[in-house]
Amino acid sequence: MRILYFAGLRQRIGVAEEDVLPPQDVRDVAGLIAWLRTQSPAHEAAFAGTSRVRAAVNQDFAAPGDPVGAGDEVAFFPPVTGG
Amino acid sequence: MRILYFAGLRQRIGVAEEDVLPPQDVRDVAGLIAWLRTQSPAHEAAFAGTSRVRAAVNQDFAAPGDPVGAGDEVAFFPPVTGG
Amino acid sequence: MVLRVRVQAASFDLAAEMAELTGERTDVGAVASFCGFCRADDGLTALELEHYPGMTERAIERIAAEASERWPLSGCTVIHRVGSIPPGAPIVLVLTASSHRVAALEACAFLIDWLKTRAPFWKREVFADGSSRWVEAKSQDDAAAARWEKA
Amino acid sequence: MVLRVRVQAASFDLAAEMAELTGERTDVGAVASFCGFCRADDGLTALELEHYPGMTERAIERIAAEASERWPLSGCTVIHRVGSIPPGAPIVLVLTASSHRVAALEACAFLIDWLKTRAPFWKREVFADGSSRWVEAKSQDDAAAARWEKA
Repeated sequence: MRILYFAGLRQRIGVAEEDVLPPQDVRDVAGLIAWLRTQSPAHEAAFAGTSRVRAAVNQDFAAPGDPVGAGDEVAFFPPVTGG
Repeated sequence: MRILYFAGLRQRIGVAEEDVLPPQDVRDVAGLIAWLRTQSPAHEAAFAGTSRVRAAVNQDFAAPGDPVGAGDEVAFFPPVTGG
Repeated sequence: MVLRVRVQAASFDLAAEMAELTGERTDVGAVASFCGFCRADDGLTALELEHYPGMTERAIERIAAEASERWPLSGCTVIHRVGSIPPGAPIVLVLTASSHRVAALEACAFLIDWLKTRAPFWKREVFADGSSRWVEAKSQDDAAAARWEKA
Repeated sequence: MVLRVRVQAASFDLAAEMAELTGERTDVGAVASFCGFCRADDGLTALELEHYPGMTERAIERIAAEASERWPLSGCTVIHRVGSIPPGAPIVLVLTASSHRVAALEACAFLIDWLKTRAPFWKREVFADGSSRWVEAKSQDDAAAARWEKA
């Protein structure tokens, strides 16, 4: 599974992307976030206050309950500020 | 008193402007219209269906009851269609 | 607010008008524009635009002053053409500049709505056989303008 | 509807984009535009715009498709810049063309409201001393976008 980080989240975690192999019981966006938080203090800090973190699965906005699987591209980022 | 006509009203009356000397009892826009209608069959025809005629006194939109006087510029025209 | 009003036979240059409005300013965050064009409805060959010189400019300046009271605008440009305008050619341009987006967008919509119902212009459709007819005022234009009436 | 979406570092030419949209058509009666500029707020020296390549284009195309379902548009152009943008420079352009004015104006406002809340761009303010800070999403942008939610 490919994970992408953007903006402040990328800065706090220190990488723009990483390939991960979460355990099989990680089945949705919320589960993936919970697991990523255990991967490093930087991850934990970046995802703290998860309510401000937005997610996309395969380039579509995703809700916490949306499923994630092995081949997916999952992105995390703060609320968007374009325009 | 200077009278101006625009668009369809100008075409029906046949002149773009005329100087008139209405009697003293013509004191407002409605009175002026009533008097102008007596001036020629073309005037009568142009003002027939007066509800569609708009007026301006000294270059401001005017209502039937607004006063008109000797030195005024009074314009009559159909509802505007610019933009 | 910097207001520019022009009634002219010539066309206009949108990019130049935009540049005039923003200039070297760094406090303008948003420019909204509306440009109206002549459509070839019913096969017309031109629109003939007539206006009331003097009153037109006064009326547009008033509408712009009203916009500037309602929204924080840094500038506003209104150009309305008169004379003969062929299908595809521009008729009217409204540009509004503000520090913020909603002010620019709403003021632009307001200006064109009120222009259509409160500025003394009249359109005549001219056809290939030389015949012509005056355009009738539309009730939906009155309705659009009425949206902005204060309660 | 003819849709053009571009995400680019370069600036854009408003008049050329308008000409592309109207072309030789004689059925376009109205073109509305919104152009957003970088303001020198708090003395910033640039905005740095980051985006999510791929998803950005998809998101904008979806927003434009939604606009085209809601209003009868003949064309729509969205250009959003990325990279470093100095004060006074344009950031985003939305152009909407329709036979009728209200469709063009409303679709333009809708597009920029949804772009601000549904397209993956992030702005960072950069200051003269080299420091920078991410721009926070604004609740009034969410409110503006929510106006267009269907009941």
